[in-house]
Amino acid sequence: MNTALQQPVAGFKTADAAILEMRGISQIFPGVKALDNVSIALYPGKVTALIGENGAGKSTLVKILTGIYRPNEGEIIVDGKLITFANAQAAIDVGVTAIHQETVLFDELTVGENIFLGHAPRTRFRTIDWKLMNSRSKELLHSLESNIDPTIRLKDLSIAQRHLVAIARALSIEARIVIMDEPTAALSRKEIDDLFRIVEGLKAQGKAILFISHKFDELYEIADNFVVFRDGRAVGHGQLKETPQDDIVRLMVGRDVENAFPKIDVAIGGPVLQVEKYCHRTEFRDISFTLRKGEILGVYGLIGAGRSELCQSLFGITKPASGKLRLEGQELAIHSPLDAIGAGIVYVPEERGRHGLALPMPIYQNMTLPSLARTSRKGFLKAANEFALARKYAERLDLRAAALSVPVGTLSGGNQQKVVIGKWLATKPKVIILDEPTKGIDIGSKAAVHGFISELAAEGLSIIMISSELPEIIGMSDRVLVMKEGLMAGLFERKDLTPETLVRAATGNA
Amino acid sequence: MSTVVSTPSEKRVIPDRLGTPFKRIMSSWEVLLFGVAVLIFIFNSLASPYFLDAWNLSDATFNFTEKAMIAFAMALLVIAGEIDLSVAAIIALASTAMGAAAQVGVGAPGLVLIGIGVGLLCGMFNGFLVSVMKLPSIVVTIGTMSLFRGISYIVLGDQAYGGYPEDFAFFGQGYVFWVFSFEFVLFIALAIAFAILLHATNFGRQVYTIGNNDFAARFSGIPVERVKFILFVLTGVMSGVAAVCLTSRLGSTRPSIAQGWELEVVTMVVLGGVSILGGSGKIGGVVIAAFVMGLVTFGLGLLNVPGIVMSIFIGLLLIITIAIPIIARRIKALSSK
Amino acid sequence: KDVKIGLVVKSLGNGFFEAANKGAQEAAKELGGVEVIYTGPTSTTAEGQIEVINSLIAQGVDAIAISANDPDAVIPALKKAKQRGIKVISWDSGVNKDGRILQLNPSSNELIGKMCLTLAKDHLEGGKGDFAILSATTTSTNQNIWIDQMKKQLKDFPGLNLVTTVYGDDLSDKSYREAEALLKSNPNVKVIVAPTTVGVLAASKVVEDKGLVGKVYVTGLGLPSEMAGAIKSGATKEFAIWNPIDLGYSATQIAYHLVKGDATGKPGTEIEAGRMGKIKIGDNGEAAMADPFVYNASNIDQFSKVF
Amino acid sequence: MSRLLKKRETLLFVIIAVMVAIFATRAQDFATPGNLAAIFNDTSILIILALAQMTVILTKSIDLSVAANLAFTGMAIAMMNAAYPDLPLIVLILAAILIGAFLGAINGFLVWALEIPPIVVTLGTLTIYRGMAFVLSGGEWVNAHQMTPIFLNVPRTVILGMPVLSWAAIIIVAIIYMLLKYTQFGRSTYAAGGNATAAVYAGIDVGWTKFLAFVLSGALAGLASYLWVSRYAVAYVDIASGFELDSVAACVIGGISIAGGVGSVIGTVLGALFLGVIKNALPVIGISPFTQMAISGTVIILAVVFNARRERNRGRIILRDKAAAESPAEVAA
Ligand SMILES: Nc1ncnc2c1ncn2[C@@H]1O[C@H](COP(=O)(O)OP(=O)(O)OP(=O)(O)O)[C@@H](O)[C@H]1O
Ligand SMILES: Nc1ncnc2c1ncn2[C@@H]1O[C@H](COP(=O)(O)OP(=O)(O)OP(=O)(O)O)[C@@H](O)[C@H]1O
Ligand SMILES: [Mg+2]
Ligand SMILES: [Mg+2]
Repeated sequence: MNTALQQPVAGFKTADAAILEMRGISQIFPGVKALDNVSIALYPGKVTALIGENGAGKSTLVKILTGIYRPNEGEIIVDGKLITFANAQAAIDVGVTAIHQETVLFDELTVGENIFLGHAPRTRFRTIDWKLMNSRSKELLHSLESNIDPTIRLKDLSIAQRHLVAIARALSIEARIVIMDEPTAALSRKEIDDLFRIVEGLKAQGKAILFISHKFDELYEIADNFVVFRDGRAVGHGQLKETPQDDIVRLMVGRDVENAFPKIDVAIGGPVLQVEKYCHRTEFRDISFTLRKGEILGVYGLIGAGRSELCQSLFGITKPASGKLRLEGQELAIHSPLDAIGAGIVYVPEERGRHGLALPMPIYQNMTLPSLARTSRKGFLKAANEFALARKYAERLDLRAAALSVPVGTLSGGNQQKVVIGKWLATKPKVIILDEPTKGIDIGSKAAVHGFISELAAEGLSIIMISSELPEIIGMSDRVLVMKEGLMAGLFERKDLTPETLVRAATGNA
Repeated sequence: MSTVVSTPSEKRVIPDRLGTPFKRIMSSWEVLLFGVAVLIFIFNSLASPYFLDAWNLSDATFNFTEKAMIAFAMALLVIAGEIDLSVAAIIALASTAMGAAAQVGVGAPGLVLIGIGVGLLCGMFNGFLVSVMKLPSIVVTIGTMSLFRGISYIVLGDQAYGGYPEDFAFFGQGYVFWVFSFEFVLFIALAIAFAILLHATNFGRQVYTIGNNDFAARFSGIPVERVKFILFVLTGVMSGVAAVCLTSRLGSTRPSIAQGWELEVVTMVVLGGVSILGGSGKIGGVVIAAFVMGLVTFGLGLLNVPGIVMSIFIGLLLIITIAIPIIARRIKALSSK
Repeated sequence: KDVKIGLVVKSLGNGFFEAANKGAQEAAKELGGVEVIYTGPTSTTAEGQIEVINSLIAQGVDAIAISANDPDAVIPALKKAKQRGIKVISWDSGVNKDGRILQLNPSSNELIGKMCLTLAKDHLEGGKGDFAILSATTTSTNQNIWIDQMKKQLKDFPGLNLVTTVYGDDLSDKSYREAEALLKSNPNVKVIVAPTTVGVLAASKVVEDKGLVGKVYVTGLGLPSEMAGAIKSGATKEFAIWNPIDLGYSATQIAYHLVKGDATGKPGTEIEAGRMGKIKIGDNGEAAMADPFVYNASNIDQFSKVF
Repeated sequence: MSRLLKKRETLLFVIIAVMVAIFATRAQDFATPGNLAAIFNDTSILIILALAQMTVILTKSIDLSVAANLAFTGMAIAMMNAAYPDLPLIVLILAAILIGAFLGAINGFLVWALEIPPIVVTLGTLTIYRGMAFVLSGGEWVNAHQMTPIFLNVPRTVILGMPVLSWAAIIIVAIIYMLLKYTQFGRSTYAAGGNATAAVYAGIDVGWTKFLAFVLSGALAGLASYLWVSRYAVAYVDIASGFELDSVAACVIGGISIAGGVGSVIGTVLGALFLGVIKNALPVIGISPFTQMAISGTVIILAVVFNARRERNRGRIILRDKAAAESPAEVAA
C-alpha cells in the first residue's frame, strides 16, 4: 500500500496540477519516527482532509509545511519548483498559512497584533500601520461573526475567542495554501458554520486547503480529497465522498474498530468520590457527580471546556470557590497536591512534558518522585529501593528504555506516558484522574495504556478519564460526564453512549 | 484485535544504568574543571617560585573560603531556578549586628549566634517575598541588596565597629592544625554537608526536580514554595556564617564590607557547572570552581597582576568554560551528520 | 635585588597613587638594589587589600608600605606579615597602631584641616560666610580625620560656618548630584570644600554648569593634573595638595632603612629619607611630611604636567 | 478614560507627581519648572541606559554589562579626544556608538550563536569590559584639561531652553518608542520575549532578535558614555559603576517584566525618573546620606510587589459570562 504512494499524484482524479507536493518526507524525533517517507499533494480549489489517529504525524507534517521543522529527508515542491523552508517566514513568503493545533499566540500583545505579527501592513515609511492593522483585524474577525475589539490584549480573551483569533491570523496572510489543524476543536456549531463558509470562499478563490479533524461529519461536509496517516506513514488516499467512513477508519487504525477498547466488565462498587456543586471563580461552575469503586468515568467536551481545570482543582492545583468533596464518605478539604496524594487522589496531567515529568531527569527518579517517603530512609535517598520500585512499575507497564537511569526526555511519547502513570500507581492511589491519557502516543502504546486502564479498574481503582476522542470515551467509560464552557452538560450511562448524544451535549446544538 | 497489547514472553530486563561508572565520571563537567584546576596549579608553580609553599597556599585559601560557603547554598538555590543577589548585603547587615552586640559586651558564642541569626532573618525575608508573594527573585534580591546594606549604613554611617573579643578572632584567623585554618576546615565540612544534602537526601531530589520542572514538581506533590523558602533561608544562614568568618578575619565592621561579593559568588556557582537556568549542577563542581578562582587570583597576585586584570581572566574563564561544552556538542553534531 | 618593598595603595587607577609610585621608583633607583612592587585592589575595599597583602607575604617581600582602605580591617593580615619578619609601615591613609611600625602622614592632619579652612576663608568675602563639605565615601579614613580636624579648628576661624557635610562616594555622578542638591537646599553656601579629587572635580563642574562661576567657589584637596580644568573655568581659585611624589619617595626610603636595620622607627627617633632630609617620628608613632602646597592659576600649568 | 487610569504608567506618573508635591513641601523650590528640568537633565543618562536595558529585557534577556561598556567606551573616546584633539566631535560620537555596539554585539553573539544564558554572558563581559578599560588606560585618568572644550561643552549647551543632554534623552526616547512600536524589529522583541515558540511560528528569528537587542543596547551605552564623560569631565576605570543595577531597577519600577515581552517605553522613562527624583530629592530635603540606600531598596521592593499584584495570572476564563464581565472593552465594541 505504501509503494503505491511513491507517485503521489496518481490517486487523485483531477485535471489541475498540484500547487504543492511533498515527496518522501521523513521526520525523526529522539525516540520516535514521527513521519516515515510520506508524500502528499494539494490542489487548487480543493480541500484535502488529513486523517489519522492521535500521534499519527499530522501536526508534524503541518509544522514541516510551515517551516518550523526541517525534515530529515524528502522534498517540498511548490509550483513545480523545489523549495526549502529555512524558517517560518520562508513558508509565509511562498504562500503557506496555517491554523496550528495549539493556539500559539502572544498573551501580552493586542488581538490585532496577534493577527498581523510578522506581516503587518506598512505605511509609506515602512513603519507598521496600526490603524490599518486594527481595521483589517476588525474586518477579518467580523467575517468570522465575531466582534472582538482588536485593541484589547489576547490574555483577556476566552479559549474559543483565542481560536477565532488564530483563524483570523491564518486568513490575514495572502496565501494560496491554507492549512487548518483541528480548527474546530474548540468551536461551537455556529462558529464552525461560519468557518466553513469561509473555507468555501477560499475554495472558490482557487486556494488549496489542508484540513485536519477527528470529526467525520465535518470532514464529509467540507473535504474533497483525503489522505490517511497511520504511525507516521501515509497509508491511503482518494476522493472522500466516494469512500465510506468504515474504510477510512480501517485505514486509520489498521484493524476493525469494534474490539479496539479492551474494556473489562467489572462489578461496580459503592461511591468513592462524591463531588457536590463544585465551582471555580472563572473556569467552571456547579459540577456534581459521584465516582464509584471500579468505575471509569469519562469526561468529554470540546477543548477548553474546562475539564482539565475541574480535575486539577480536585487534585489541589487550583482552588475551587465553593463546593464539597467527599472521599469514601469523609468530607475532605484539598489545598495542595500533597493533600490529594495523601488522600489517595492522583492526577496524570495532559501535558506530560510540562506538568508530568522532569524531562532531563532519569526515569527512576521521575517514577519515585511522589513515593520518596517510602523509598528513602530518614530523608536519605536509597538508590537500590528507588531502582526496585521503578523496575516493578516499568515491568508492569512494559516500559521500553535502554536503562532506568536515562533521562525521561529520551523516551518516546508512549513510554513517557507509561512513566507518568507508573509514577502515580506507585503511590497506591484510590482514585486516578487521567487527562487525555493517550494524547500523542503511538498506536501500540495506546492499546497498552487502554488495556492497563481496564486492568486498574478491574483491580478496584476508581478512574476519571478525560478524553477528546469519542471512540476512546465511548469504548472505555462506564459513564460519561460532558462539559460545555465550564458547565455540566450531561451525565450519560454506558448504554446511552453514542457519538451523537455526546457531541450534541458538548456543542450545545445539533 | 490486531494490535498486540503485551506478550509476557518478551519481557525484557531494563538495566539500572548504562556504561561503567568510570566512563560516566570521566565525561562529567567536574572532570573538565578539575583538569583546568590542575593546569592552573602547574602553571602557577612554574610561574612563581613562591607558589608551592604550604603556608602560602594556606593563606591563599582565605581568598575563596568565605565566598565558597555562600556559593554552596547559592548553588542549591540556582539549581532550584532562583537566585539571591543580596548575599553580600546580608554579610554587611549581619556583621553590623555583631559589631553592635560586641560593643555592649556580647561574647564570641553570642556573636556567632547573632551573625547567623541575622542571616536567617534576611533569608526569611527574601524567601517570603519570593515564595509567598511569588515575586521574581532576581529583582527582589536587587531590592533587598540595597535594603540590607542600607540598614547597615543607617546604623554605622561613617563609623566602624571594632573591639571584638579576643576569642572571636579564632573563626577568621585561627588554625585547627598545622596550616589548616578554621575557615578551610569549615569550608571542607560544609562542602561535605551540602554535597550530602543535595545528592543524598529527598530534599536534594526535590531541589533538582523544582529546577528541572517547577510544574511537574508541583504536580508531584512537592511543596515547591516551602522548598524555595528553605533554600533562601539556607542561603541567608550561610551568608551569616560567612559574615562571622569575615568579620572575625577583619576584626572590624564597616557598612561597605564584602562589597561586590554577590557577583563573585554567582560566578563561582556558574563556573562550578551549575546551570543558571536551574536543574543541574553538583557541589563537587562548586568546590573545584572555588579552588580555580582562588588559584587564579592567588597565582596572578604572586605575579603582581592588578586585580582588575585578574577579573578579565575570571570573566574569560567563565565564558570559555561554559562555551566549550556547547561548541564541542555542536562539532559533534556536525560531524555525525 | 636585595630589598623588596610592597607599595600597597587604596586602589589602582588613581592619579594620586600613580604619582606616589613615581616617587617610590625614584627612591628605589637612588638607593639601588631595591625593587618596589606597586600593587593594590581593584576597588577600595579592605578585603581586596588583604588579598594583596597575602600575596606580598607569599612573595617574601621585606617591607610593606600601605595606604589603607580601612584602619582596622587590614591589621590581622599586617600582623601576620610582621610575624613573618616583614616591616610594615603605613602612609597617606593610616593603619591603627598595632598594625604598623609607623605612619607617614602626608602632612599633619591638623595642618590639613587648617589648610582646608584657610582655603575656605580665602574664597569668602571678608572671610565670613557659609561653607559645606563634599567628602568621598562615608568610610574613608583620611577624609573623616580631616573633617574632624576642620570641625575642631572651626573656632579659630570666626565667621566661618559649616552648614553641612555630604558624601559623593568618590563617584562622579553621585558627587555631582550631592553638590547640586547642596547648593539648592543651602543657597547661602558660597564655598564647597572637597577633600577629595573626584569631589572637587564634580563640584566645580556643577558650579560651571549652573553658571555660578564667581558666585560659588570650590576648593579642597586635588591633584594639579586633574584640577587644571577647574582652575581654568574659574570655579576654583586655589586648592591644595601635598606632593604625592615626595610621599611615595619618603615611604620607600623609610621602609628601606627599617629593613636595613639602620633605623627602628620608634617614637622620638629620626629616619634618613634621602632628598627629603630627616623625618622625625612623633610620640604616637606618626610622622608628618610637609605642609600642603597651594596651587592656583599662576602655577597650575607647571604642576599639572608633573602629577 | 477608565482604561487610561488603569494603566500602570498613569499610576506611576501620579506617584511621581505626588512625590514631587511632598518634597516640595519640604524644600520650597523643589517643584519649580527649573528644578524639575534639572532633575530630568540629571536623569538623562539613566533614561538612555534604562531604555537600552529595556530592549534587552523585552527579549527575555538581561544586560549586566551596560555600565562596563559605558566605562570602556567612555575611556576609549576620552583618550582619542586627548590624543587627537583635532578629531571632529561627530567622529568621536560615532566612534562611541560603534565601539559600544561592537561590545554589545559580542554579548549578542554569545547569546545568539552559542545560546549561553544572557546573565552568564554579561556577568562575564561585565568584568572583562571594565578590566579592558583598565588595560586600555593603564589606570590613568583622562582629565578635563586634556579634553577639548567642544567635547566638554556640547552636552550642556542650551538649545530652546534645554541642555543638549536633555535633548539627547528626549530624542532617544522618541527613537526607541518609534522603533519598538512601528518597526518589525520592535514588535519582534515583544514577540520573542513574550512567547518564543509562538514567535518561531510567526516567522521571527528569536536568536537574531536578541542579537539585535544587545547591539542596540551596546550602541546606546556607547552614546551614553560620551554624554557621561563630557558631563562629568573625567574618564576613569570606575565610572558608572553599579549603573547596571540602576538600569534594571528603573525597568522593574517601570513595569518591565523580567520574564520578557511586557513593558513600555513610557514605563521605563517614568521608572528612571522615579529613581532620578528620589536620588535628587533625598539630599535636598536633608535626608541623611546614610539612609538613601535603604530607601531606594525599599522602593524597588514595593514597586515589584505592586507590579506583581496587578499582573496576577487571571487564568483562562472559560465561563462565558465571566469572560465578558472581565473584558469590558469587548462589550463596548
Ligand atoms: N517535538 C517533538 N519531539 C519529540 N516527539 C515529537 C515532537 N512532536 C511530535 N512528536 C511525536 O511525533 C508523533 C506525531 O505527532 P503529531 O503531533 O504530528 O501527531 P498528530 O497526528 O498531529 O496527533 P493529534 O491528532 O493528537 O494532533 C507523536 O508520537 C509525537 O509524540
Ligand atoms: N492561558 C492558559 N493559562 C494557563 N493554562 C493554560 C492556558 N491555556 C492552556 N492551559 C493549560 O494547557 C492545557 C491544555 O489546554 P487546552 O486548551 O488544550 O484545553 P483542554 O485541557 O484540552 O480542555 P479542557 O479544559 O476542556 O480539558 C490545560 O491543562 C490547561 O490548563
Ligand atoms: Mg496534531
Ligand atoms: Mg484537557
